[in-house]
Amino acid sequence: MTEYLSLSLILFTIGAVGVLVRRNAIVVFMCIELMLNATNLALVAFAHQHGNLDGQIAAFFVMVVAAAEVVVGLAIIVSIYRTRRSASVDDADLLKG
Amino acid sequence: MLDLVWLLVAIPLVSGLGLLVWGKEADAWGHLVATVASAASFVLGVVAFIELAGRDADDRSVTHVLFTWIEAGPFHVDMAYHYDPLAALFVLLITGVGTLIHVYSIGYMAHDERRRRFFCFLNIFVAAMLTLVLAADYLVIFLGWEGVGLASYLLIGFWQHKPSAAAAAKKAFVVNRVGDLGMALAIMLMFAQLGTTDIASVNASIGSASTSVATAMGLLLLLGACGKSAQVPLQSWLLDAMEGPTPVSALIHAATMVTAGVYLVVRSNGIFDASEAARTAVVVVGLVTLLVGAWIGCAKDDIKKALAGSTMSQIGYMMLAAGLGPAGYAFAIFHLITHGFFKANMFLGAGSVMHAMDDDVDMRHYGALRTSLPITFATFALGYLAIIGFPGFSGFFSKDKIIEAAFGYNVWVGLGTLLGAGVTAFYMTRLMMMTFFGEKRWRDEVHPHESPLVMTIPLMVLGAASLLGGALLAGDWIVDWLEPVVGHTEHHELAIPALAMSAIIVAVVAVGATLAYLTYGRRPVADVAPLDSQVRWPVRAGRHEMYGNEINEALVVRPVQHTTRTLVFLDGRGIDGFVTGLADRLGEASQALRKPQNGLVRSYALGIFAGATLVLVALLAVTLA
Amino acid sequence: MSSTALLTATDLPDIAAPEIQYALIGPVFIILGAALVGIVLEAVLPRGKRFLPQVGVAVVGVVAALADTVWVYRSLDTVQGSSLEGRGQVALEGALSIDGPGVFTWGILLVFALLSLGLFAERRLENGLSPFTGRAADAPGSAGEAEAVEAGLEHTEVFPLMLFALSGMMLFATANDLITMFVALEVLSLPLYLLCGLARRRRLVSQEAALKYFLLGAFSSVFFLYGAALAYGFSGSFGLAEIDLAVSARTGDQPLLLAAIALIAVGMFFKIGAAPFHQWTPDVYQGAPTPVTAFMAAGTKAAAFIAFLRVFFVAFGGAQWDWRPTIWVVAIITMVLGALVSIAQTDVKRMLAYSSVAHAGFLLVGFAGAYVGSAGNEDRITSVSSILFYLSVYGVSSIGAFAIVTVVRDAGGEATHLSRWAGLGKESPFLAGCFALFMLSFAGIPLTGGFIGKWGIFSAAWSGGYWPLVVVGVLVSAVAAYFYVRVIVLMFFTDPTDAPGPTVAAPSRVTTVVIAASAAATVALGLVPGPVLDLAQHAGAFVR
Amino acid sequence: MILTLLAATPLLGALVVTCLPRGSANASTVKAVAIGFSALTLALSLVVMARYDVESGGYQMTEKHEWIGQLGAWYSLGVNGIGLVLILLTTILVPVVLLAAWDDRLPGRRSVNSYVAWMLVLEGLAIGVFAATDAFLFYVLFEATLIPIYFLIGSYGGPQRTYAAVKFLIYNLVGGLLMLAAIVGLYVVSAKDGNASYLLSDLQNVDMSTTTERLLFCGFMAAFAIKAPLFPFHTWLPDAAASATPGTSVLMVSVIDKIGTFGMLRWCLGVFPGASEWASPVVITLAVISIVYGALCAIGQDDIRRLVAFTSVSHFGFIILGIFAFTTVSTAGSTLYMFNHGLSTAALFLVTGLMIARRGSASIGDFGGVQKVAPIMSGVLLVAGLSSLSLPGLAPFVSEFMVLAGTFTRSVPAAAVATLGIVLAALYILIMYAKVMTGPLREGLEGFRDLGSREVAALAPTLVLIVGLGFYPQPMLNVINPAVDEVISQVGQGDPPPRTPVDVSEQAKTEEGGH
Repeated sequence: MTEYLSLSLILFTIGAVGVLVRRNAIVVFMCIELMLNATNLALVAFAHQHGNLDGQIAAFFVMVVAAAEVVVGLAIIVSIYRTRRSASVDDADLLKG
Repeated sequence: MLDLVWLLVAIPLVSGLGLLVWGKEADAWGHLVATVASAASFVLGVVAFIELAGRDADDRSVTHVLFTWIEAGPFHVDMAYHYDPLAALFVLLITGVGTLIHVYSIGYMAHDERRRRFFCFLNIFVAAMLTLVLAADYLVIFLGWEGVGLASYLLIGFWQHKPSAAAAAKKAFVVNRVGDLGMALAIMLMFAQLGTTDIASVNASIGSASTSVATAMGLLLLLGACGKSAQVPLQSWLLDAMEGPTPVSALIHAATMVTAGVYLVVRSNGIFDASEAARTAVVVVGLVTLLVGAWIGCAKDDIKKALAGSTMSQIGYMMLAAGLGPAGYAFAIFHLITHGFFKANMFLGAGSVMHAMDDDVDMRHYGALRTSLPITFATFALGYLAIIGFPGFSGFFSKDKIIEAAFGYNVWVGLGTLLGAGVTAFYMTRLMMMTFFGEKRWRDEVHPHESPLVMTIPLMVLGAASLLGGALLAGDWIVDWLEPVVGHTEHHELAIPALAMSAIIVAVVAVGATLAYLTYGRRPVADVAPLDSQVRWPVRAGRHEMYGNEINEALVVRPVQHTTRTLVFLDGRGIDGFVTGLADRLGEASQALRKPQNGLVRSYALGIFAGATLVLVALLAVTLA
Repeated sequence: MSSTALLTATDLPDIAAPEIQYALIGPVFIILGAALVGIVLEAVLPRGKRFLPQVGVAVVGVVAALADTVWVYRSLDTVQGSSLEGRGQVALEGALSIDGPGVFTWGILLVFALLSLGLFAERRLENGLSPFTGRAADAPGSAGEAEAVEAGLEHTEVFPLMLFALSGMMLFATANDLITMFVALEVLSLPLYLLCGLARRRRLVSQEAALKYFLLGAFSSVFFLYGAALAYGFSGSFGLAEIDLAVSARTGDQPLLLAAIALIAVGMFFKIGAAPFHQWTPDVYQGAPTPVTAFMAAGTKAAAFIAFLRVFFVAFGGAQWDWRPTIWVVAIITMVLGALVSIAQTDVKRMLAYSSVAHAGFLLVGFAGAYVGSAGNEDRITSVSSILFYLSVYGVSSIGAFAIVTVVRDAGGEATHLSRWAGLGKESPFLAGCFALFMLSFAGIPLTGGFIGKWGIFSAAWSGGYWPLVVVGVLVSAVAAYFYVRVIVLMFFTDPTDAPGPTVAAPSRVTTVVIAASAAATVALGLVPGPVLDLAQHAGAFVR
Repeated sequence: MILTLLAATPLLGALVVTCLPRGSANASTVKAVAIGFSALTLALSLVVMARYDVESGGYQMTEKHEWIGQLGAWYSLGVNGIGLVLILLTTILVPVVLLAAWDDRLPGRRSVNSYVAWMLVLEGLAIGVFAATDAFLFYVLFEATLIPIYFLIGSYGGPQRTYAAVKFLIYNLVGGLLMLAAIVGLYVVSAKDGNASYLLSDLQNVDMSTTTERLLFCGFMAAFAIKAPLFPFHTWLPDAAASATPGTSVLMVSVIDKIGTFGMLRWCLGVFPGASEWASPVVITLAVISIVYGALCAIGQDDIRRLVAFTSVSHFGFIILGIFAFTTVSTAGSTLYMFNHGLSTAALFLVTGLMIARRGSASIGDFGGVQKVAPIMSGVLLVAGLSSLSLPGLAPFVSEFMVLAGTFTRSVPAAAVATLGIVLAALYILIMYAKVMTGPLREGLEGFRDLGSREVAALAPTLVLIVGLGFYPQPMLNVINPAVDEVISQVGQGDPPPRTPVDVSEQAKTEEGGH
């Protein structure tokens, strides 16, 4: 049990660190997906621990949401890429102060 | 009639304010109205006096409430007058001398374009001074007290275009305010201690309060009296006040207003009777002022300032007498009245001389005026003889009594007054010699001529009064007259007979006069004053008014200026600087806090991540704590 | 989806059809329906003819939903709560809680949406075109973009998108379990991400805003989700009521609970824009098309705050002594930071964004008080009712302020730099007067709604025993007032520096109505707040 | 109803004035209409004064309607003697100010419509503040008065107007917001046991712990001390006064700042008597510092308007001193002082304002010898100045002396130091007068115009009242006394009895004086 949770936590942290250190918007986005999946792992593990299905069902919801997020996210990233010819998040710093 | 005493105040007040508001149309006749108003007051005063005198001795007092001035909680002040023998004498002095000076001013101010206003102010002064002496409540006295101060301010600074006049007026008012501070505190003390500020009640019941209260009250009143009467240490304004037109100097700064301090002490006899310490303080102040004033009078070449020094000195006599308690009250008032006559006389005479000399006040430019100005000379001489105490003249009687009483009180004080008498003779003789005798030292284009009748008639009347004023003492009349007010006078038995005492005084006076004659009558007088460095220190000190201004400057004026500048600076930089500094700091903090907002998504994400960690830690910390 | 029995393969239960209280959830359905109709319209109508029907559908939908919301609110049943009575019931198998605060929030969300729709539909300012880009696929400055402008192309999808976001907000405000809440959060966020990138002018920053909002929004919602997972791990359920039982019983693993609280709080803090999770706010508010900013500022904050309150008061109410100090601290940081940084801003939209951060801080003050009322003293202002009122006032004033931003323009579009606003008072006293009014309301000056709002949250905080927080709050208000006042100075007391002052473009009647209505509401809420305050107060407690 | 009518009349006037056509051609009409409305308000206030029954005292002409039920806020109005006096002051000064402001030159292309409209708005709000008997209503109106002044300074003032306006607003807002915290606390305290209510009558009976009472008191006091202004919270006033038009300064200092001292009387003493007593040593100390400090700073000013502002700091010190001495004498004195100071400062600000407008400079150094060319102006300045230095016979003397006498019975040192103020007052007024009016005429002042008849007409009422009330303040005191007695008994303090009281019967016997 603890192992699953630990793995989930590690994945989550990896994802989070990835968001913080990677520059490419796509990779950043993938890291967020990784964090979502880490959550899914935790949900499923907890579902098993509590012996009910709520966690598993929730995981399905999360997957659907993640898919929707991909659609929207990629649209935004692509349109920015078309404009700037760059997918680096560090280039988008017009708004500051 | 005694119910109508308020008219005494109302007539000059209405006349003064009315003329002021009336405007330019009144320029032609305003001075006449003002003079008539003053004269009307005098007539009323005489009628009232006669009626009062016609009453029994223990019925000579009328208190009349006009209306309630202030009432709140336990604080109750009536606008009321109290007409009694003391007030009656003052009324006569004020309105009598006042009217004469009004008349005199018609001539003296004839060519001043603002003459109407001058008469307005004179009227207002008369009204305020009458308020002061008729008041039945200390707060009403205070009303008159500051009222005369205002009139004095307006009249000293009448020639406002002269910066020196404006400065002198300001100084007079401010120094008087210091005295008023004492008076105000005294009134507050009365209210706090006795629950009333009614003069009669306060003086009647002060005995039941502790002596220290009476002492405090007496000292505070004395401070007020010092301010108004130019007694040390608040003397410095009087000499500067000579910037005002000469009739003003005569009326306000010689005959009436400056004696208000003496009036206050005599009027508050209950308080001073209850405190030995306060009386002693009055005596000391009087004695010191007496000598200082005389000293200054010896050294001044400005005829008005010499007379002003003399005024200080003479008021010192009165103050000293008042400080002697029941033994001296009546004599203080007696001297006050005779002084009112002869000093007004001499000031007006000096005005006449100045009139002749194109407003030059330097006695070194005079000399030998007795022939050019015979009437002025004659009347001035009467005043002169009166002030030095020439036997038979009014001053002889009044000063004599004070010196006697002083000896009865304390030998040293007596000696001081005696010395004062000698010095008085010296400086007055000096003044006479320099002005009317000796060589002509006139400046070019000065052609002295006698003043018109409208000016000389008042001189004659006052000269006669200077001569005859001593009659008031006939049969101890004034002592008996004032007894209902100040109480019974005990007779001090002196170690030597009164006649011998008088002889000694006359001798001292003779010595003083002779010395002056030898110095200024026999020898030529330089028409330019020797420089400070050429004269000995007593003269230098006298010329500098005993360094009173310098002392004030060092002890009060400069510290206040310094404090003011410091405070203004601190207010801007310190208090306001703190506030604006706070605002600036906020602005800086704002700029600094903008830095993390660098536009980079990853750093924002880091913020979220770090924030999440912090929230987690905080929650754990709270739970564990 | 609460299920307690252990399920095995051989013991399949009868699966009962879920009970759906259509009547209660009507407003949400209406909005969702209108959004779907909008999509259908996109499919069936030719490009040039879509605009008016889309606006019509959206407006009708919102108005109908609003009417239904009123009806729902009136028909809520009274439920006796532990301390204060509530109104409403749990619906949709426990997924939603249709209660007083929730329905009240629906009401204000719909009003905000209606007002924002006015700005969405404004076509006069851009020479007959909507404020959204004609063809989002074209790169800014490209030939395609010019061509699209030439052809008068418009993205009419913004209306369904906005309705979807609105439905997400409504669900968010009433979600009664964490998964519904998560889904609602995404439903409200995803359309907004898109809308942010659709500005007609300054498309580069608009896209950048979309990217930032999207990445950070996704990032933060993962935190929320992980928190939800941990809460599930702690209690065995996503339902707020069930979590509450577990929390109150103090059975489970305490660190797990604390972690759940922390992570859920992070997601919520992000949405309401509390420091230090606020950094997206200024960038996104500035970059997004102003109508979207207006809608987002008013709507998201309201929905997120109510959801936040619901989770913490219902699910974690038993642990309030653990989380209140944290809220306390975050409230102070947020207020101070928002107010301070505003001072140095030179862009109106950015300044309003920081001001919204400061307002999040003020709202958190009321939250930290966590005063839920006491029996027998029903009339006393609670945290929930004060926050509801504050949100109403803030939302209306915000929309009004942003509406004015859309109107003050120069050749390059909206003139958002503050220096361009100098002398606006002379140029257009009405607009400047309204803007000044909104600023005064934000500053909490009496006779405006903002004042009553401030009063409410401060009294809730004080009732909760946090008077020092109130003192900090008022002092920060003074700092905040400084920059609001500065705008007034600029508009009324300063003469324009460079020769051409700001041009106030003549807006269509819609925008004018929006501005006037917002201003009227701001004043009305200040003068006679009674009715709205009464509604907020009678919303009662959350129903679990 | 009459109080609502009284407050609404100027507001209506403001509305009418705003609707009148703008432009210089219509300026005279606009001003005349504004003056008409303010005169109507004055007439109404005289009706209120006449209808007020002095014998029964207390709050009269009360109105009470529920306003915001949830908050316990009532639209509740009523006047007692204190409120009445201040309402009268307001209604007297507004027409005076409007008349005196006839020739004010407004900067830029600002319209006179909004200028006079803001003034009328201010009048209406001020009347509301003085009549409010509900803490919430009071607070709302109190804060609302900031806005008209803010615009009056910021739009129509001198070169530094923006800075001054913002400083004024923020300063007062800080105080106001601290008071808001206390208002909120008051609600919590009053809601704790039963129904929340902001009514003064209810608040006076609310139980609160000592600590709470003190905290709430501090909140109220912060606002009032800044408003009044009390040292060291005064630095906004000189800046504001130096930048505002004379009319604005008058309304600000003579009327609106009075809300501070009025608030102390009605709310601090009325609702938090215990805490007021607890704080009185500190407040009295600050008040005494204000008196001396304000006066010393006034002496050192070169800008005439700043000088007048600092004199007000000093005078407000007296007012606050009297209030916190808790004697009927000093408190009645303070109340009367509020009225008298209003008149005297109005006269001073208006006449110096006219001087400054003519010279185009507010620096004392730019004047000299004006008396010669403008004797009437000089006379008016002198009377106004003398009233400011509390010359007996002019109205402020009575009130100042009552404050001092009352304080003396409570605290001799405080009264003694405060009395120093009378010397310093002579200095700041007379030095200024001497520099400006006396001496040789300064170059560039040859064409200096004396007061015109309209200006004299504007100033005359204040001067007449200053002189009249100096000799016969009793009409005001009769109104004030019952209200003050009520406040003082609320605080649970009375006048300390004289140590050695004089028996009245004895007084009659000893009429003759002597021993």
